[in-house]
Amino acid sequence: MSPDLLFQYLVAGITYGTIYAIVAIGFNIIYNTTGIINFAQGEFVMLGGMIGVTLHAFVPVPVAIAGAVLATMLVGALIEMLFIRWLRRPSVLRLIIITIGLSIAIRELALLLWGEGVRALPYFTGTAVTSLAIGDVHISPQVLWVLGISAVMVAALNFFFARTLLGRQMRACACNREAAQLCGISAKNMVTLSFVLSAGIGALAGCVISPITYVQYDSGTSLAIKGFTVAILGGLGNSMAAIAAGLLLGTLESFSIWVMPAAYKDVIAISILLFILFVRPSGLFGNAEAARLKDY
Amino acid sequence: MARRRNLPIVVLALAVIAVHLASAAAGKPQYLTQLTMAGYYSLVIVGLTLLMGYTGQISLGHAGFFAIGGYTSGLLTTYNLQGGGAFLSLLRATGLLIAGKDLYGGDLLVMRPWAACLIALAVTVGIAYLVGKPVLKLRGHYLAMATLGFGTIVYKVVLGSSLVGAADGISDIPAFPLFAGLAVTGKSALRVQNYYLAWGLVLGAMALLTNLIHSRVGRALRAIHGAEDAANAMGVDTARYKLHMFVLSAALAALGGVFLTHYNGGIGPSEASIMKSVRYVAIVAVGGMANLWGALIMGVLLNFLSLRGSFGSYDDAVFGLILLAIMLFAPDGLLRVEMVRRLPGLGRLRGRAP
Amino acid sequence: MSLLVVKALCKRFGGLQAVGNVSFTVAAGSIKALIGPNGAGKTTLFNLIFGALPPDSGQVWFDGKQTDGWKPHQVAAAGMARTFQHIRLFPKMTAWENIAVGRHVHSRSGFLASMLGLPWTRREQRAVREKALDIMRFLGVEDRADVEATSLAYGQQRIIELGRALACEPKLLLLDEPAAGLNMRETSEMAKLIARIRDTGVTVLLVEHDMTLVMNISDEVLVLSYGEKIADDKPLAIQKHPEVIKVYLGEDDA
Amino acid sequence: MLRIRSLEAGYGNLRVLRRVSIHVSPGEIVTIIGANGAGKTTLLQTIAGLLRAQAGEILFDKQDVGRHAPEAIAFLGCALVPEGRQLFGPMTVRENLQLGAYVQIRRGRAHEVDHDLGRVFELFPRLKERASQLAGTLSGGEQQMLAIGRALMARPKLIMMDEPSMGLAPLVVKDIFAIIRRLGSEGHTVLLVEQNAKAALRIANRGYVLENGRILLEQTAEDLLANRDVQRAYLGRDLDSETELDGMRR
Repeated sequence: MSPDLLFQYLVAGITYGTIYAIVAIGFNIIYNTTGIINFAQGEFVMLGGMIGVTLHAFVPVPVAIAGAVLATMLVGALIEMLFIRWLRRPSVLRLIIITIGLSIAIRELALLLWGEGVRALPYFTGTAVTSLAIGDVHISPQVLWVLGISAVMVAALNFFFARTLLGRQMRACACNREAAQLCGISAKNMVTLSFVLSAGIGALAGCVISPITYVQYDSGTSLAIKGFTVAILGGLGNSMAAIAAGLLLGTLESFSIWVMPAAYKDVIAISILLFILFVRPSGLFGNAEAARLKDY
Repeated sequence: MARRRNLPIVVLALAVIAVHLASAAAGKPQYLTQLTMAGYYSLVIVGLTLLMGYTGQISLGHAGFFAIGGYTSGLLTTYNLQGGGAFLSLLRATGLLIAGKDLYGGDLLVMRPWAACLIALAVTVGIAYLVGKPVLKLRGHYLAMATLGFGTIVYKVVLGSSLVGAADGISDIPAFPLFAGLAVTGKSALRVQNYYLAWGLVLGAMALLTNLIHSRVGRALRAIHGAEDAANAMGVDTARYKLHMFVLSAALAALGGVFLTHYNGGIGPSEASIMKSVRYVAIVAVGGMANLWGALIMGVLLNFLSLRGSFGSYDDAVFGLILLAIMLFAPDGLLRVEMVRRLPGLGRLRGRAP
Repeated sequence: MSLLVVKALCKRFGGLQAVGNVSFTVAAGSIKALIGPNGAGKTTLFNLIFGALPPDSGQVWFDGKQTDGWKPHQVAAAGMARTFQHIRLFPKMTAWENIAVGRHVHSRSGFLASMLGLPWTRREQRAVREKALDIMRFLGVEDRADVEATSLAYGQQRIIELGRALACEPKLLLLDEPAAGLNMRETSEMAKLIARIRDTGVTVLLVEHDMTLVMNISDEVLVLSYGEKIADDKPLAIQKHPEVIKVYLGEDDA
Repeated sequence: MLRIRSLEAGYGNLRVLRRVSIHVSPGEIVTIIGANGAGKTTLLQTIAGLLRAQAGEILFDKQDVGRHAPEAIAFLGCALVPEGRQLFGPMTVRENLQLGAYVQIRRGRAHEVDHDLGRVFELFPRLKERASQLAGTLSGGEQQMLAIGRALMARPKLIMMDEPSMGLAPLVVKDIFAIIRRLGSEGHTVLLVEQNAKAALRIANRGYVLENGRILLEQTAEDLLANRDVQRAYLGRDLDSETELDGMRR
């Protein structure tokens, strides 16, 4: 394989990996504040893409994206308020099944609304054939959009959690829910906020990636599994490690085409997930000592 | 006491006969076909009920085991071994193979269904053992995701492998002759026999599983569900019991898969899909989790309706919504244990005295 | 003769020394109490002895066998049983069924035999139930046999949990705060019960905060503080031990 | 300030507290002593709203708070320093204190936060030295100080402390009690739950004895210290004179 092709694969891997990382961060935000793995996380990405495409029929791309993100955030809030908030001490099993049920419901609703068609937003700049040449290598400008927007999103999240009062409240809830309540912080509102936030970043990811990967009513599921794999790989709850893990998985997948038929691409990710769960459930970057005290 | 426990089995047997007579009287024998299929799905469901409801271990990958059973048996009874080497002649000498003609008159050498069935069960048990051993160390979300991952791998593999027909699946799977002219097949001439065969299997499974629930092993399993550390401290090898239960439920799923595949004469990747696994979980939940009879009743009802096409194109949506509604409003299931207990004859189902 | 020998047991959690270099023995047929302020490492020590946690270093010898590193079910099979600080009964199971689980190591029906309901497993089943009811009679709670265990009054739940441990017919019984949450009358009954159990030949190691109970029924008392042994002696001597008084019973230093 | 009547509370079908009635007046240090498992922590958690009262009433500042959420109770000015500190471990000391001031910010008094921060740092100079250190890396004593400081940042009318001496070395325990005494002398109202009965009674005005979920005794701290039954049961005196099992407590 030529170095150029190698680079091409690498870029593709990084692009997908970035998206996986964003989905993983969505998982982490909800997991940190609630201890719930939201099995409907992938559906937020799908909804973002779908709503974005639909709105784009009427308004320019940036407005469509903003609308899609806001609408998906609203869905996130509704989901939390209608299905999670009022449950009293639900068991883990119950929460798992509820979020699975939600993901099916959203998917089927999307099928009803948009049909089985494959959609995409237009390329943010240029077209499908436009490319930037770096030496002999050609990259779609959309790749840069994906990387750029993701970087901005991660920076914004960091700022939010580290510097703002609301972000600190969420972190406080994540470290110790009861203590946060004793400080007067409404844990329930923080949970809603975590759903809103992770719906929002999921939707944004869904919009920026749609020109490359397209979006369909059932494209959330596979993204959710990849995102979860990345979240586990980085250590559940650890968003910075999720980025590294995302890039790792994306690149691995991209190069897996060498050794396996493309149909088995998803199998790679899931095998990694299972392997990590078996040998090191605290994740590649997690602290095994601290993890031993946790309940897997 | 033992007689009391056998009463529901007798009631079920009578119900099976009554349904046959009723369908014959109503002139709707096709109902029996769907009921036969629902019976095979019920094998998956009762096994999963024991794993989830009694032992407390979630599995989102049981459609995978069903498919492994069905696909293995289907593949072995259709894959043409003609022209193989020394090993093959050896195999041939054991009588495991059967020669025939394909559609175009070519020579066909395939495995005998009963051998294929046994191999399918063995393969499933082996895989369940290998997967279960590490997976069952996990709990909660981790266990759910790991089993979901396993199910997805099976689905992607059967979907992506041309050996098993990729998206089309395997078709033209031969009948599975058992004894005295009885064969597992969808031919309408054997419809009634197959109906009784399927439900005979379900009855047998129910008899074995109700015995299990009320035994030392059943108590240990329920103890694991309630307080795993305490069960371990009482001398229960929790890892081993969970694994055995996992393997047992996988074997039941595979059994259902093998028989249904031969009954239908084919199998497709949708049998391995995650939605199928979720559907099984939904039915167990509706039945009341730790309620074998509730799961059986709901399993037959919902699968029957689904197979009759009552849910139209909303099939998946129906099961998703059922799951959601049950977990939100009635996490103990629709058929509550208390309700079942109050029914005459079904009382004391949940393990009072042996 | 010592039934249990603990040699230089150590366990750290992160940077925290939970149990540091603790050694002691429990003589067969005796009652030994383990006391110490909150967070002294008593429950951790229990978990190390029972195999619920692996020790970082040190040895546990039980009944002549080295049992450190064993899993709890192996330790249980060797003849040790325990109760828990926070009651760990099996929910959705009746009182007698809870106790019947304690018979696990003394019965042998496996998956296959149980499913087939073979005659010998049915006989074994009946024997298990009889034994469970015997134990309930011994504890004076036989009228509770068919009640769901977790719906019983707190004091009775403690008794059922004790019965479950007794059903193992242990050589050594580990009791983690058996009187926690019991009122005065129940506590004194629990004390008498523990003494009665010892009189049947069972060796007892217990963690307890109730000094009256500890001082009255124990043959020996082991005192832990910050995970380390500071005293191991007869009750009367413990009460006069200066360091014990300082760290545990409260000295004039506040 | 706080008045509780016939309170019953517990977990699930386990009733820990039975008909508990206590009151705390402004400016008092009141202590509740009792053996492990007597229900002391349950009582404080119920007052703070972390546990739902099963019966009875909890009047805080003449408002019935029995059905309030914990955050609403915190907002009214009732702070709990929980057992085991419960700090925000991965956050800095300063961030922990700022979160303690959250109700102040909500009350529209954000401008006072910096002043309060200065006061806490003056009370606990050690915390000032470690302001940008992560709370989880502090020593046990420092963590307890931070937990108290975090509660003070809310400017509570009543500050409840659950076992502040737990797991601390004797010397550090001394410091903590000195600080509680100082808080009392500065006019704070304190409800203190302690296993270390003697130390608690030394700094308190009044005390209750809680046993098996019931209030057995209410006296001034001096009387309780002098009470022979209490001495025997909780202060570690006269233990060697006891031989009879049932003879001890009454």
